[in-house]
Amino acid sequence: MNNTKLTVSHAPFWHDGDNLFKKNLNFMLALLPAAIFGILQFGAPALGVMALSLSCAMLWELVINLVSKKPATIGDLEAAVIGLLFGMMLPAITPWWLIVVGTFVAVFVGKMIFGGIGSSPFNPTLLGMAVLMMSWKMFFDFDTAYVDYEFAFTALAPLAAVKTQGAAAADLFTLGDLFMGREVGAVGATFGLGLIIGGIYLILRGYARWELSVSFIAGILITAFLFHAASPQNYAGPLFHLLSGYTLLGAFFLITESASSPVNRIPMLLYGFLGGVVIILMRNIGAYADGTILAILLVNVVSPLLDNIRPNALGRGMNNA
Amino acid sequence: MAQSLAKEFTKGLWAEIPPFRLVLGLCPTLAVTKSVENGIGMGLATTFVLVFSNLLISLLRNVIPPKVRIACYIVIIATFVTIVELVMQAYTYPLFLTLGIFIPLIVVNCIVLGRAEAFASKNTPVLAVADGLGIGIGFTLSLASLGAVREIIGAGTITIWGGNPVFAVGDWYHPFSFMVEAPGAFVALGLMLAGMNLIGKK
Amino acid sequence: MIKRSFFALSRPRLTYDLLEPDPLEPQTIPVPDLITLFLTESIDSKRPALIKKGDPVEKGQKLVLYEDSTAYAVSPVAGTIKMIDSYSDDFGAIATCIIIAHDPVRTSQAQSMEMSEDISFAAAHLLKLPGAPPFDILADENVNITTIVITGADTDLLTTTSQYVTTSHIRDLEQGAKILKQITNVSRICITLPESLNGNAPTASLQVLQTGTVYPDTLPAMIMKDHLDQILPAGKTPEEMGVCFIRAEAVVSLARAFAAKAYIFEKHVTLVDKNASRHRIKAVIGTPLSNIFSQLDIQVNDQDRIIIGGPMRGYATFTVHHPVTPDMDTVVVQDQRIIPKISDTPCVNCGKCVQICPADIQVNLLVRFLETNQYEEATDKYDLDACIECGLCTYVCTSQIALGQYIRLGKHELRKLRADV
Amino acid sequence: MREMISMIVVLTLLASVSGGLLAAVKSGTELRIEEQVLKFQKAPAIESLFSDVTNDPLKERFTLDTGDRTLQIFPGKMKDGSRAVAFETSGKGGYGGDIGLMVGINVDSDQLVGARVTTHAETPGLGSRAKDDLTFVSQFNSRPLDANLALKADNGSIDAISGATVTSRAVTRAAIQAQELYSQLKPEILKQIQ
Amino acid sequence: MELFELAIGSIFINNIILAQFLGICPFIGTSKKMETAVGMAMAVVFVMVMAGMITWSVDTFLLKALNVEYLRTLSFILVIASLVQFVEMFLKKSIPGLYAGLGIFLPLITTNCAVMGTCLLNIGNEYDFTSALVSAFSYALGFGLALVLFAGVRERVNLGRVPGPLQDTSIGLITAGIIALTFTSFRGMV
Repeated sequence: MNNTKLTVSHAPFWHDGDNLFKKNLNFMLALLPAAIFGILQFGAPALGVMALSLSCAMLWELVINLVSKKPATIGDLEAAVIGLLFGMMLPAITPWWLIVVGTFVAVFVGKMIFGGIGSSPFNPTLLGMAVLMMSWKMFFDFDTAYVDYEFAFTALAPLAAVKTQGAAAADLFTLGDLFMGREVGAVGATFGLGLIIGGIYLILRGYARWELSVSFIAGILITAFLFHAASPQNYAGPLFHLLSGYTLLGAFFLITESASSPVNRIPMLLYGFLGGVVIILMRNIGAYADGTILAILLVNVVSPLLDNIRPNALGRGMNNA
Repeated sequence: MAQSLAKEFTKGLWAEIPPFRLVLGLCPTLAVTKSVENGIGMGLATTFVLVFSNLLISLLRNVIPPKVRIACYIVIIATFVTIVELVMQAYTYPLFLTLGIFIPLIVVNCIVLGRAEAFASKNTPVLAVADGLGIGIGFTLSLASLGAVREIIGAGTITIWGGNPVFAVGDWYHPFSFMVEAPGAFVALGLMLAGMNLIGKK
Repeated sequence: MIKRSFFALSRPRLTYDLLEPDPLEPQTIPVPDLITLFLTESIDSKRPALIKKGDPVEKGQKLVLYEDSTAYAVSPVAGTIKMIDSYSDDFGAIATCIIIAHDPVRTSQAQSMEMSEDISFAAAHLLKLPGAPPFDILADENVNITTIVITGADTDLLTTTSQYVTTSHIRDLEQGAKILKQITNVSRICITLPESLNGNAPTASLQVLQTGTVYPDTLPAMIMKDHLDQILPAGKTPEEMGVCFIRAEAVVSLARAFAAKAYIFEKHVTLVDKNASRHRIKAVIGTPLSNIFSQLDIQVNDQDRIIIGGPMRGYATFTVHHPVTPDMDTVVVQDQRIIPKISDTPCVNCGKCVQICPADIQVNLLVRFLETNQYEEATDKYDLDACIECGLCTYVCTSQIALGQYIRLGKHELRKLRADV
Repeated sequence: MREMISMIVVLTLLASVSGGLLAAVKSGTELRIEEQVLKFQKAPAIESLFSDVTNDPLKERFTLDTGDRTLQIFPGKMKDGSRAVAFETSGKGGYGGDIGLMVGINVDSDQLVGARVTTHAETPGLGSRAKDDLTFVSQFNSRPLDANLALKADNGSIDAISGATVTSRAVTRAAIQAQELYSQLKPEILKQIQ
Repeated sequence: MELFELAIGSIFINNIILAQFLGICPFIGTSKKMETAVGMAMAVVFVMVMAGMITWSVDTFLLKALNVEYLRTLSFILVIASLVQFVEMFLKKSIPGLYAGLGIFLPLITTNCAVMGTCLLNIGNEYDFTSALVSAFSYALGFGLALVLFAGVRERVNLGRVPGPLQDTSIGLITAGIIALTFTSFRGMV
């Protein structure tokens, strides 16, 4: 027993078996209904966009791992989720180089330079999107993206239509159409029903926090309702806002991204609500048609401050009592 | 003497090149580097102020009472800044317009006051001029290189002087205009700083 | 092993194992040939040792290394000292182990003791009774204990030792509590019991605290909060707040030692094997685990993990030669295939740890400070010292970070830092 | 005390030397600065406004006194024979400073020829559209002099640049100022361009 | 209402740090810890409002009256430098509590180009006194807001595993850039 180390490790020795791979796999699973619908609606190009985006994101991460001589981390599927989400936020006829650059920005600037998974204070997918939209706004115009398509419904991007033509344009789209994805938009963001099903699945499985989604949706509905009530001819109704653009994707898959959101209940509720409010402000009085991307990034910035609202730990501050 | 002169001059070009090694003077660095031309213009204006204020402060270093030295430095620097401002207005008007408020703000550029306090007030005029020139040219090079990176990626062109690009990538290139916007300035400088750290380590 | 439930909207609940319906009578392990005893003092070769290799020892003899040592062991058998050696304990602390070759012929004559109803006597002689009673703390004049809590409810999962001892030795327990009261002069003595054990509870002189069945309801800090209306201040021990926790088995052994006027050596242990089936054994303190395993026909391979204490709060050892110690309630053998992976992934901020933490600690931020070795900041801002070490955060961690390990190490480093100042 | 005196003396000397030096540089560059301003700020706007004049408005410029300042007036002779003048006004309240607006007015028909933004320092992408994107300023083209040139939001007739109301408002203020100045100065202008 | 728009615009849309690139040095320098960030933010609000009022008066009643506008840079920097000195002495004597909090930040403000920049912007925009006051106050608020938000994020970033060459200032600048990106959200709101 000469100098034998008897105690080799400490408890706990149990684990609930959850890990990042499972978490991210479930995330992708939850995205599937909307993604498949996108392929059915927009055809092979949509599949191409999502596949290229997913593989590019993983490839970039692998390349960065190799260059920086770190162990490969694509096994946790985080990059795959970033890639898939990124692809789902693009129109079906996005040029390939845009996806290559965008996933690089998302993975490199959004994630790897902060130290990889969990270290980035911003949502990598959204960061990539925001940078791209700032540079190449014209490729995100859904109205021009689908000129070669024939649709059995109004081929106008709902939010852009409302922005340019006023709230009356909202009547072109019935809520049922928006709900069932009968609108043009990003390949993975149009199918409201699928996104809601996926989101509820994630929440029930405990991979997304209901506080974030619910407060986010509440923020959108309440703010949009107030605008609509004040001036129905200028501002579209709350449900229109909820079902159009990236809103639902944001509510269930973007604002719930864990590394950039708070963890306590009250901050989560405030965070989501603030995000919802900012989105509607941007749509109704700001310069953007769909503010989801920047609004969520903006609340990402506020998240560390919100995290200061927290319960006192057991026995904290009683040392001198 | 010649050796130390060369040393004071060259340190500003690499070992203490602002803003990469001396993290000072970030505001003009970020604000004016949309193009190489602006970077060079800003850099030269700053160099002018640096050299002359260093010279004068070094000359007067035994006359200036220590208690009011900062006030004296500020008066001297502000004088040269105003001269630069007027001269640029008279001879390079378009550049003056693009650099705008950042020309009078050379007066609060930490690099200038920092060199005055840390170097010129303790050294002979010749060394002070060498130091000012080195740091100034280093600053100009930094601004020009950052401007080059941002301009070529963000606009697909390189403009050295006079407003007309000397090089353009071509029509096939969709400019990554994020780089010439405000956020891109921060990100580009941050990445270049990281690059310098990487080189410096080796 | 417990797995994450498919639906995980709310936080997971881990429940304690209960004695009923199967109390599981103990199986006695014969006294082995070699006995290993631990001493929490390191060997100093410069000083004259009182004991050395080859010395004969009697059953019940107090073994002390040096003249002024306070640490001691009590030999459970008569025999000869075969070896005295060092081993490294928690966080590299060096301690000593003594191996005694058992002489079965001499063992039968146990040394009789003159029992004195005095706390300093108990601290000097009875510390190593099965259940490891904290008489040293009770004897310390600087510590003012006003309440003693006997833990009849087990503190960790999988184990039922305390419940078994409590229900099967009610009379001894009551007698022990009486002695305890006499020697300590503490008027308030309580006992914790799982809600379901009401029927068999000792009632006469003890205040019963009915504990819940969800982990970590029976941890000292939780007992104080839920039943004694005392919030344990961060960084303080229960003893500093006047509450002393003592195992039910320690109280029982105390009573039996007084009754027999001799030392008691038989320790009850709950053993959970690789198939998760439970055994209860009774073995002499110092019995190597290998003896128990061979007696019960349990195969332990090199890569399997032997956990001493429960799965949430214990520690692991890879050697089967680890002996039964006075405070060892539980041994869990974990098959190598189900040992949870520990990964180097950073925290992804999923918040499950914060959700489940019974002490409301911001574990997600705490771990960032611990990873960067900022222990002072971790304590000042993120309550390192409020942690009650229940292990739940590690249990749920999506990134599979060894949070428990980090926190213990952090507390240890912090103690060192503060001791240096 | 000596220290005190030397402090005051040095500071005073420095300040006066610097003041003198600056005054000298200022007077040396004054004329040239004026030329530069004319060349780079006003000339492009005038050329764009008077695209079909037969004379050189820059050379024929004259100044008028409006009471609180002097105004440079650039006369233009259109190809169709009508006469116009251009002068610059400024609208307060942009984000990055005043907005300079060169307004052209046809003296014979009392109609606006148009307006061009000369100086601004507005948010790139939005406010700067006032200068770069001519659709906004082209709303002033051929408006009668008595038209209400305020923004629609202010009960006028001009559409604001979406998302840049403040900048747009500054531009309309400059235009309205031009209307007022013109009606005040019209007799003198007529006298000058005869 | 116009003043309100001016305030909102100055705080969010034309944020002095994130859109105008003024005051970056103290922004990077004092944002490593939340406490220093809050201290700096308060000091800037304090000095900027006073400097805004004084420089406006100096410019209107002295420089413009005497027609020596070319002395603006010189006189402004002297006003700010002596103001900072004066505030420092005043606080030290009269409000030691506040001085303990702001003291170490005050000297840094002399070379904070946000202060000088705001004063020059006010004059360049030909604001009247009220507008100049509102603009100075809201630019200062915008400075404080950006600084505090940035400090929160930066504390978090510095706890992460940032790769070696990117650590500290480098990643700080990139983070600041992304915050500047998020602030473009407010574009067009007034």
